[in-house]
Amino acid sequence: MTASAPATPATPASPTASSSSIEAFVEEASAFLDEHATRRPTGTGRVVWGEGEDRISYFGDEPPEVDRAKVDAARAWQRTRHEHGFGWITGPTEYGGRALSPLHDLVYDQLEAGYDVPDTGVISLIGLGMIGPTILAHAREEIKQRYLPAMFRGDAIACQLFSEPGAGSDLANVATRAVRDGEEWVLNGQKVWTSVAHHAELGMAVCRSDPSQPKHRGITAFLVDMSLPGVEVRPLRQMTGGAEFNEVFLTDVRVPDDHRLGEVDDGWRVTMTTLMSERASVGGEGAGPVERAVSRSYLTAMLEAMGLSRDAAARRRLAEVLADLTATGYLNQQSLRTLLDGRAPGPEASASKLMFSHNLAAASHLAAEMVGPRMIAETGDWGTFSWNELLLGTPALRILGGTEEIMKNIIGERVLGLPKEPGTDTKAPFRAPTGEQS
Amino acid sequence: MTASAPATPATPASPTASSSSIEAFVEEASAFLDEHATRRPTGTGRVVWGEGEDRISYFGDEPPEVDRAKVDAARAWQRTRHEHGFGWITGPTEYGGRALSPLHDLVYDQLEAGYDVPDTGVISLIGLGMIGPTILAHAREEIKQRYLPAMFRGDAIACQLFSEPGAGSDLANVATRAVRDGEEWVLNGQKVWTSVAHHAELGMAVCRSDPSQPKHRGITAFLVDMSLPGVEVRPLRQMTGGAEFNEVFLTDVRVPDDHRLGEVDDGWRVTMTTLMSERASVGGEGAGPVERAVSRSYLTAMLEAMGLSRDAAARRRLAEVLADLTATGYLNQQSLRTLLDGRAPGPEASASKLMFSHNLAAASHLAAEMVGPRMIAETGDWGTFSWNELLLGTPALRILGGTEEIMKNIIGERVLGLPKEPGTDTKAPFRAPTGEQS
Amino acid sequence: MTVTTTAIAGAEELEDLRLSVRSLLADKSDESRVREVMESDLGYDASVWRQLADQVGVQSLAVPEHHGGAGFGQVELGVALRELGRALVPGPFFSSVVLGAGALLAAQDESAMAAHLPGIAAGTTLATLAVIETDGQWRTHGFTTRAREDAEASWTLDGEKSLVLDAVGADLYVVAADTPHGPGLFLVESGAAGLEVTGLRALDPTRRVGRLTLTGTPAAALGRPGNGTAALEHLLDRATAALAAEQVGAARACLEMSVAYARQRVQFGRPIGSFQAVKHMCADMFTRLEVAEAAATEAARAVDGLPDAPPAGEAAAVAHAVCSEAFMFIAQQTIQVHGGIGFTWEHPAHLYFRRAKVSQLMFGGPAVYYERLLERWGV
Amino acid sequence: MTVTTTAIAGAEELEDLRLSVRSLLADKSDESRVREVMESDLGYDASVWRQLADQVGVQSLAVPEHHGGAGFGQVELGVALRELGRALVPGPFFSSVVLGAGALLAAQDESAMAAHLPGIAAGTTLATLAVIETDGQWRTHGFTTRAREDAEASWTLDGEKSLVLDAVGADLYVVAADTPHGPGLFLVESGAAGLEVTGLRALDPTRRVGRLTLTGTPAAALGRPGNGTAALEHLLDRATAALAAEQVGAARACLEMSVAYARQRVQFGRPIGSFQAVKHMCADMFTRLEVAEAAATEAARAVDGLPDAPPAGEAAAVAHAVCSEAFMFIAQQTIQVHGGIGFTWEHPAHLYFRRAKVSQLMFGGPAVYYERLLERWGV
Repeated sequence: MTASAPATPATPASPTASSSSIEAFVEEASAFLDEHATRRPTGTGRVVWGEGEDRISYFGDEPPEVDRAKVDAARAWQRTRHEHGFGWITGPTEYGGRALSPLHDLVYDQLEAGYDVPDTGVISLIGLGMIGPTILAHAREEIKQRYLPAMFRGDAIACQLFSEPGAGSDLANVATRAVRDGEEWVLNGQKVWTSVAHHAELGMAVCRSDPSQPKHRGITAFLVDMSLPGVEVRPLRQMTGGAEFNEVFLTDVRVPDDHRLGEVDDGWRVTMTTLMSERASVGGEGAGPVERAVSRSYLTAMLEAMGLSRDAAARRRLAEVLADLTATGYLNQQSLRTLLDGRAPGPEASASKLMFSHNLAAASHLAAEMVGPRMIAETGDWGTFSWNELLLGTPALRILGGTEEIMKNIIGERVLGLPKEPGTDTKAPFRAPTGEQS
Repeated sequence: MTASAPATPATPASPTASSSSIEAFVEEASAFLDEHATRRPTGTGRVVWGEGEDRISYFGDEPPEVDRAKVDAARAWQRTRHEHGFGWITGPTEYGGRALSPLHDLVYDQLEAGYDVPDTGVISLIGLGMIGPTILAHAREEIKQRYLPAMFRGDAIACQLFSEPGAGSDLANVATRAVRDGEEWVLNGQKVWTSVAHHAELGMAVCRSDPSQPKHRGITAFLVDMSLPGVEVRPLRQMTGGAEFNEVFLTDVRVPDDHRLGEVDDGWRVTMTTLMSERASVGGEGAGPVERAVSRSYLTAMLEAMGLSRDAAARRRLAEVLADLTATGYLNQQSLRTLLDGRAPGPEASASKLMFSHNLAAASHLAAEMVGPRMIAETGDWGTFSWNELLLGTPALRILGGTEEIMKNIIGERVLGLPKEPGTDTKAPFRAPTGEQS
Repeated sequence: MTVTTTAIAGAEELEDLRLSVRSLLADKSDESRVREVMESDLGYDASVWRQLADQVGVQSLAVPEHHGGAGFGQVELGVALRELGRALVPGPFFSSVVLGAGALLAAQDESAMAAHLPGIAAGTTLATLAVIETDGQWRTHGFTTRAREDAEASWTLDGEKSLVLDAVGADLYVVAADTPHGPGLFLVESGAAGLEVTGLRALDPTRRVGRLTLTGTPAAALGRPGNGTAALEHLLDRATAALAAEQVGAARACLEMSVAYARQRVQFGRPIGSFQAVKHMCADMFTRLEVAEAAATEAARAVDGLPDAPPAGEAAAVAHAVCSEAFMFIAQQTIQVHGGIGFTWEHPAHLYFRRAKVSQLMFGGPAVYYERLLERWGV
Repeated sequence: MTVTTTAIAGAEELEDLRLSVRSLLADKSDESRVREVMESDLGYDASVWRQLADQVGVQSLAVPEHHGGAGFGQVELGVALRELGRALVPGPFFSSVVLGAGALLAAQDESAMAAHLPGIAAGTTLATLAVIETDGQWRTHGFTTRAREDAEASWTLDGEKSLVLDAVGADLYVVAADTPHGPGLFLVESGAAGLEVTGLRALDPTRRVGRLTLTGTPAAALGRPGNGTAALEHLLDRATAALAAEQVGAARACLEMSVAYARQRVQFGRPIGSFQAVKHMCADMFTRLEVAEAAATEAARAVDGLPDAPPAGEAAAVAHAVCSEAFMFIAQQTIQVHGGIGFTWEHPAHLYFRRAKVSQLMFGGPAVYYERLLERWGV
């Protein structure tokens, strides 16, 4: 038996619903991809110890010029997609979409995974995946026409301006003020943990419009042009040493009322629809450096390279990690199969997210143990010190995009139907948090 | 280096406070023990695989006649102690005590641990350790004179009548009613999880005397003669198969008012003083079958007997268990040293209790893994199926005497000073739980 | 459900099967009935056994059609085993239907299959598998039980087999023994000369265990003597995939029971499920169960050789490890969620706990299943 | 505190020592200063190093009096190391005071001790230990670095030593090398011929690491050539007991920081420490810390040979395992309690996380320390 990574299906599995149109779509998409991209060699999962790039980083953590080049490549590929009708497969035709089903979208993703194309996560994860649908659902017609085509053409990257120093797990605690002034709103406040903001043309800002109402009310959401005066983006350095995130300071930023998303004081509902898409999109698999390292192929090659092939203790720990990793892969495959069958996905996505961070943390600590003292400094040996990047990145996976504690509340309450904690601050009027909170 | 269990000091370590009187006491106690008991051979920690009793049970789980004989032996030894002035070392002389310091008490325990004497836990853990002090603090003079000497002579075993089906973690939720009728109180209700009740002459019952008050008030405590009409003790079979605990049904039990402990409606405070002593006494070490099996000597003999001496995986897991076990032993030794130095013990007792159940569970699962399939049925092989008793007993350690969750609340709030959860039922009048609670 | 003759059941048929088994068990094998029969002499309810055979055909599901079965595979069997595990139904399902029939299939001995599979499928023949010996180790070669062939090419067995599921009452024993050609599997019929069968006190009262002593006991070779290791390895994939289904069925019952209790039990004026300590315990149980469920499902699909499934050896070994750990964890936490009541004999939690430990250990335990997983990958 | 000449400090003296170190560090080596010096060329604050030597005598605590030290033991050193760990003070304390002085003491070479211990005790000589080689393994024999003796009985070393703490800037290197008589320890002075010292990029910026290349480098034998394994094993007990003290000091800082944050940070209208998820996380951290603290304390007492202490080999190995696991666990949970802020570069949590991982691995890591624990017991 050859040691290869668990297979990701390169072709969609038995698409039952409207299969004739799907078949034509597969043919069209394959022709497009064959023309504009290179097919990934099969069996790339195989790791030969000491060969290939020695970076195992969950976060970018790259020099700004490298980062910028990747974003440019992403924009270019998104534009190519868009020009050939694959930029927004499910979108309405009046905004440049193809008006096809989510199944077509999924099938395209599956097909594209077989090709070597630029990673467009910087555009798609937040902008197209979460803010696009929010604009579609909650913005005025002229705003949709102005921004949606630009976003799906790769010209406008969008970011979330949600979290604040005082509003982390308790997102409804936002204190950034939005005060109406005629046909404009004046925004003041500080946002934090905004990924992509340093590349973004657009932001979706969640603001406090009426502090006298209970905290889930009195919130209004806006689309903010990031080039407006008063918008300042500062990189936020995370514990890995890189700066994947930003702080965004809003100082007397004047946003036209037509950039409002949804009704005045109804922004919490708007935000919820945005977040619904997030929970599902996090925790997926990819083909990046982390997926390459946290794999059976890499870890078994590592076992051998570290001279531990016959060490029962190391084998046991490796087997524990691989069992969870492989089973989580099965879970993800089954979710995908469910989607491809045209059925609604179950609550397994939240389990998958928790397992994802568990697996990455377990793998990085196991790797550290296999590496031993060479993990404490860069000796130049391939596949040793490089694990630090992942090791230092994994704590974030338990926090960002909803802490594990919040995820478990959601599973407990929404999936299992357990009662909420008695609320203490949902009825009282919101008061903007004061300075002593950090 | 010989494989022996972590040493328990057979002689007290440097008792600094009032050391001359202590020295005389040590001499006296040693003489008493030499005369009435046999010194335990040193090095009894050594386990020879296949030798000795093959029972690894945390709970008694023994046939009633064996159980009864052990209780008789305990009573007899307590009487002998009492007759020679060691029955109640710290007690007031007017009730048969010696009026010596807690340090003398501890020193005696340490000395006695070096001798082979009957286990008096059935008398001392709850009765002498917890209910005796409560009577001393809260009972009327005539009650003290009537019961305390009998208890410390081994004639009266006392039990707690605290928990109820609806009052587990939330002990203040007791629904057993106490209604005053002239100079008597009429008790009605059901108590549960009462260990020792089937041997007890006395019980301390916590009852609801005024349901119109908030739940921590309106509680009154009583001393109940277990031979009174209306007291019915039924064994409660636990998951191990044995019946270490009881349910106690109180039906129109008439208790004289002079058997009340503390003031009317002030029983919660009385109960708290009783429980304070409990938290400290649980989690100690002994020389019973569990301590013999969950030890370095036994587990390493087992590793060898199971042919795993050179199996790195089994060794690693064994080492993890032994590291925690040994370190917990150090923690307990240090607490003891603190006490012997005459200083107040710190919050380490709660950590020790959590570690105790963790260690026993870890050891029993490790043992099950080492034993393998022979754990699924009694094949007659020594040291294999017998681990079931402990395996099935350990879940209780995370629950009885306060669940782990309650222990962690206590550590969080009382030791670390974290805020309590906002209370929802401490102010409202108590309403007796209705039938739908189980 | 009427068992059809197609080889792969659709989603609707699977759901029908699940409901048939569940409603029959809810009717005839609820907890009080399980407790009654687990302490009876026979150890299970013969009428439930019959009804599962006659009304649903559980025993026949995975037996090929030409041997009297329904011709379905592991996926369909898994649906039924989830329900049997959920209700902790005592009886020789696992021993006869999974291990007995599985061994006959794994050994690929056409005449033995023709002779015995119809009876197993009908529930009239009870088969079981005897592999483990007095040292308690699960192995696929190196048996101390010896098979000897006499001049007339008939075989006799000598040795002792321990920890045999449902040994007492079985009609047919598949016994692993060493031969001069290597390990082999042999058929021994109940009542054979020199065969002694003893029941043992078992950890799980819903899963009986016994011992066989074989003294010059006549036996029939099952397949080619020498094929024993290969047949057992193959059987192990099927058996652990089946066990995984049973484990997740039982684990799901534990989670549902815990969640129901956490919603209803009030302490400190609130349902305990509103406390994060309990809520997160349940969420952790859910997470482990979802992963285990996925592993069990994938193992069944793999054993059935579905086109987009992983290799059977990998998926079965992954499921064996993941479902064993998950069920043990969930069974433990079920007691914790229930507090004192969960620790009583009268509460079902301990029966699941016992089953979880037995399931985890019956094919060797963690040391064996983790190592086996690596071996399946050639690591 | 004025260092006295008694060999065992009383509880009050220990408390004085603790307060002296803590207040000096609070004054001179707060977090912002630590961040400043950890990115400086030197990597530590030379004036803090001097003040700790001159005002408190930390460097001299465990050095015998007749070699210019205070003559205290591991218990007293542990008190100081807890504070240094708590404040993550960069500097050659561990390398020079624990490993350098420790190696000289372990090798029992009187003339070497007389020559170098006074300087180490005064903080004027910086020593360090070079054991690990290019394969990254911690070992006590089987070195590829070779020591050769010439006709005049003087030694030269050839080889490469990796992952040497505070290699750059050290005055004196204790180097483990193989000799024809077995493993030995050798002293190499900075600036020696054929000695090349290179700094490496380290995981923990408060704990610098480097590499030595030795090419015909003149060296002095430390103790009897051939005694290297015994000396290193002995040193390992002292060093891991010292490390344990540093680990629990740092872990306690993490717990205190977490508890303070959980009390003050409000989400959902309540301090997050009132939620059981956070409260129980802190309680678990506390529990692991209490056990680790006990292990560290016992290891120091054991190394000092106190009458009621366990054997040093046992207690040091237990403390090494338990404190390594506890600190790693606590450092991780500290980030989790702090949420997003705990994951920023500006928050100290990651510095503790880095220190925890380095501490766990610097003497080989879990595989090594668990096995070593069993070996210490003869298992």
